[in-house]
Amino acid sequence: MATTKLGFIIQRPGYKSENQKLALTHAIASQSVEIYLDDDDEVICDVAFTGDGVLNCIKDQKALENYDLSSTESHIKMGLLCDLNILVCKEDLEKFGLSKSDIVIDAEEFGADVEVKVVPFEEINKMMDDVNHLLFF
Amino acid sequence: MATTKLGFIIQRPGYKSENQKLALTHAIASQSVEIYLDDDDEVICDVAFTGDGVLNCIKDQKALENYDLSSTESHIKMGLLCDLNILVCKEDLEKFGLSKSDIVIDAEEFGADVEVKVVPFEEINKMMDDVNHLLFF
Amino acid sequence: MKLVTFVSDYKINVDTLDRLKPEKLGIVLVENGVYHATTKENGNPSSLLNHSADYYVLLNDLETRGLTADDVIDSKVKVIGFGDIVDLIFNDYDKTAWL
Amino acid sequence: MKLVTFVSDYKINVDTLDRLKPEKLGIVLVENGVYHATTKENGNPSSLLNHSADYYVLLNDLETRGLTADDVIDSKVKVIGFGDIVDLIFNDYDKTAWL
Amino acid sequence: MGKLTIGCFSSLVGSMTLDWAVKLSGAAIEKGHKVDLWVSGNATMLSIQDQRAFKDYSSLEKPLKELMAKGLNVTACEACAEARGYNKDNTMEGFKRFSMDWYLASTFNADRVLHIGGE
Amino acid sequence: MGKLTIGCFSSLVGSMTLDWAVKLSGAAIEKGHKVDLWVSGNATMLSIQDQRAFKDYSSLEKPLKELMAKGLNVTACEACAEARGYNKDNTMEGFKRFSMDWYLASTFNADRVLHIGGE
Repeated sequence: MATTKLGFIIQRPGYKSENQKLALTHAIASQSVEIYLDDDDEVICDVAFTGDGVLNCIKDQKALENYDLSSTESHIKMGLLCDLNILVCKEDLEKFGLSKSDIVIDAEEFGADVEVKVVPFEEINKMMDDVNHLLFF
Repeated sequence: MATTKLGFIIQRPGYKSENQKLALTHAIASQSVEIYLDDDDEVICDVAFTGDGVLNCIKDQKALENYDLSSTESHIKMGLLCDLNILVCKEDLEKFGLSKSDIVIDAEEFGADVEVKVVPFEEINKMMDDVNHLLFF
Repeated sequence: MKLVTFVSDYKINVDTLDRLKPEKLGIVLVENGVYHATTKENGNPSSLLNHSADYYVLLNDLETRGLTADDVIDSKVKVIGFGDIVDLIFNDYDKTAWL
Repeated sequence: MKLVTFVSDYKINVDTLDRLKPEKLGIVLVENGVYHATTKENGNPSSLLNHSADYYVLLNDLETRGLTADDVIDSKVKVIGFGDIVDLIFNDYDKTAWL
Repeated sequence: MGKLTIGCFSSLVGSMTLDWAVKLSGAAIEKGHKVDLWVSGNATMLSIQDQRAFKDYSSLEKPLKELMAKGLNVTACEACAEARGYNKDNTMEGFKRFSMDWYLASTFNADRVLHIGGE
Repeated sequence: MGKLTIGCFSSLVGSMTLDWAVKLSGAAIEKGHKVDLWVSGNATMLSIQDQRAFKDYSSLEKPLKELMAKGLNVTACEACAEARGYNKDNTMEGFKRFSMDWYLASTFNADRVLHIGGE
């Protein structure tokens, strides 16, 4: 049994590029990766929002209403439903004057058990140390 | 007889986007636009490099040798061959410590009669005032 | 000239706006440019709001990003729709620039 | 970690490089990132060169833009090829980041 | 009523810049203006038929066809399309393909031009 | 010798980022490494057959086929491709199409991963 850990770092605001959403859909794909792997082998994906990337987490995104397109918010919630470890940089939120109440924290309506974690950058640094490979977006 | 004048402003360095080259190929297309217009009607395109865009003008670009791709330099020369009015911002060249000898100035080898003009931004501003429409790249 | 410019990024990588000298300038914040209307960094509003210009921000692009008219921090920025952009282009300005 | 980062833009729109704390850091200048190795603005070299890191610049991307090894303004920046990048990735660092 | 020529060169397809340009075209047509839309570079991607509509991806075939029915004139740069393998056979019905001079000709009698080329 | 997994999500096709990724793949294969190349988002454009080779546009079909003959493993994200109208029928021979989990699986036993997603 072996585990490969990947760290997805989202550093830029979304919508003008689809990369932020693709980061989440790729991380969510860790749920089905076992079809390619031996029994008990796995790939685990952690996701962190840093810098301007934390703007992706502002809640009540009306992308569907305005552009008929699913929102980054809905992708974050889907990630929670899949038990992804999703981190948001505390210092960057504070820089923008944002607090926990402004951003997506849970996906209770979908029955997700885990929540988005607002953490100091130091903890994101630790995650980056821990994983096998980094993927910056 | 009527003339529409367009101003193409190239503000960014090239290669990472093809837009800078497309600006030049579109400006060059003014040579064949008469097939769509009445006799004596015409579209005239002026091109100006400003800001980081002046880096597109550095000479001896070896894109063909390294990536099998025609260079932005060759597109500028083709523009001269088509008698386009091509301006480069003097202040921006100076900011980068570049002089006339570092950049593409003529296309004598193709038999072009006109040269690239290094001019103060003031003159590019005047060009922008004069044209009917602006296209920023 | 009367120039209406469109700013679609939050991090701007050109200095063109600082150098243009139109007789009338409009700045329309669209796509990720809308953050200039709503977001302070370390308490400071975006320096993009310092131009002598008429300012507009597109409601659709605010809402898409989880923002509303109430989040606009400076009352000089008018919240508008796509139809208003069409009117600005045709009625209030003679040239456009997407920066 | 030992991290090799790739910088492919001249105007950088993320601050990540300022915040990473790897035990060993490599910075490879590629695509339009090569201008950081060659270009001064108002006489000042790029602040990207101020990190405590090993610096590299890709010759192919210099040449494509009309630049040569002689245009590199700081001798701490080593001029390399694609094969050298492969060796850096496999032999000198354990993680990569394209910023 | 006037004529608006929009050029979109944005490589940022899959972004929302093309969505934005299509929305603006719709708003202008709604107000009775004539609109020409030129796509060049990677924006020629807009011209391909049978794009599958997922909610996770921008899907513009439907709104585009509705606007074309209302008079939107939309043309892709032929060379930019061919270079990407987008040929006549996989081009959406009603989507024109011409050389770059078409765009310049469209600006000739346009009252306003909005060129989205920044990147 | 090791295994390098390269992921390219760059919307900047028609730019040189895909050219760059293909060059790096070639250099790694030259040195005896195994290379998986995953393209997602707009980079799936790389998978289309019959891209016309003009010198004015990046043209990667030829170098890609040469590298595939030398063992390069190249796969496009199926959903990203379908959303753009790039379907099975117009995919280059030898170019695979899978779900996103293929990329993660490729990283599982990769010695190094270079993910080009910045934008």
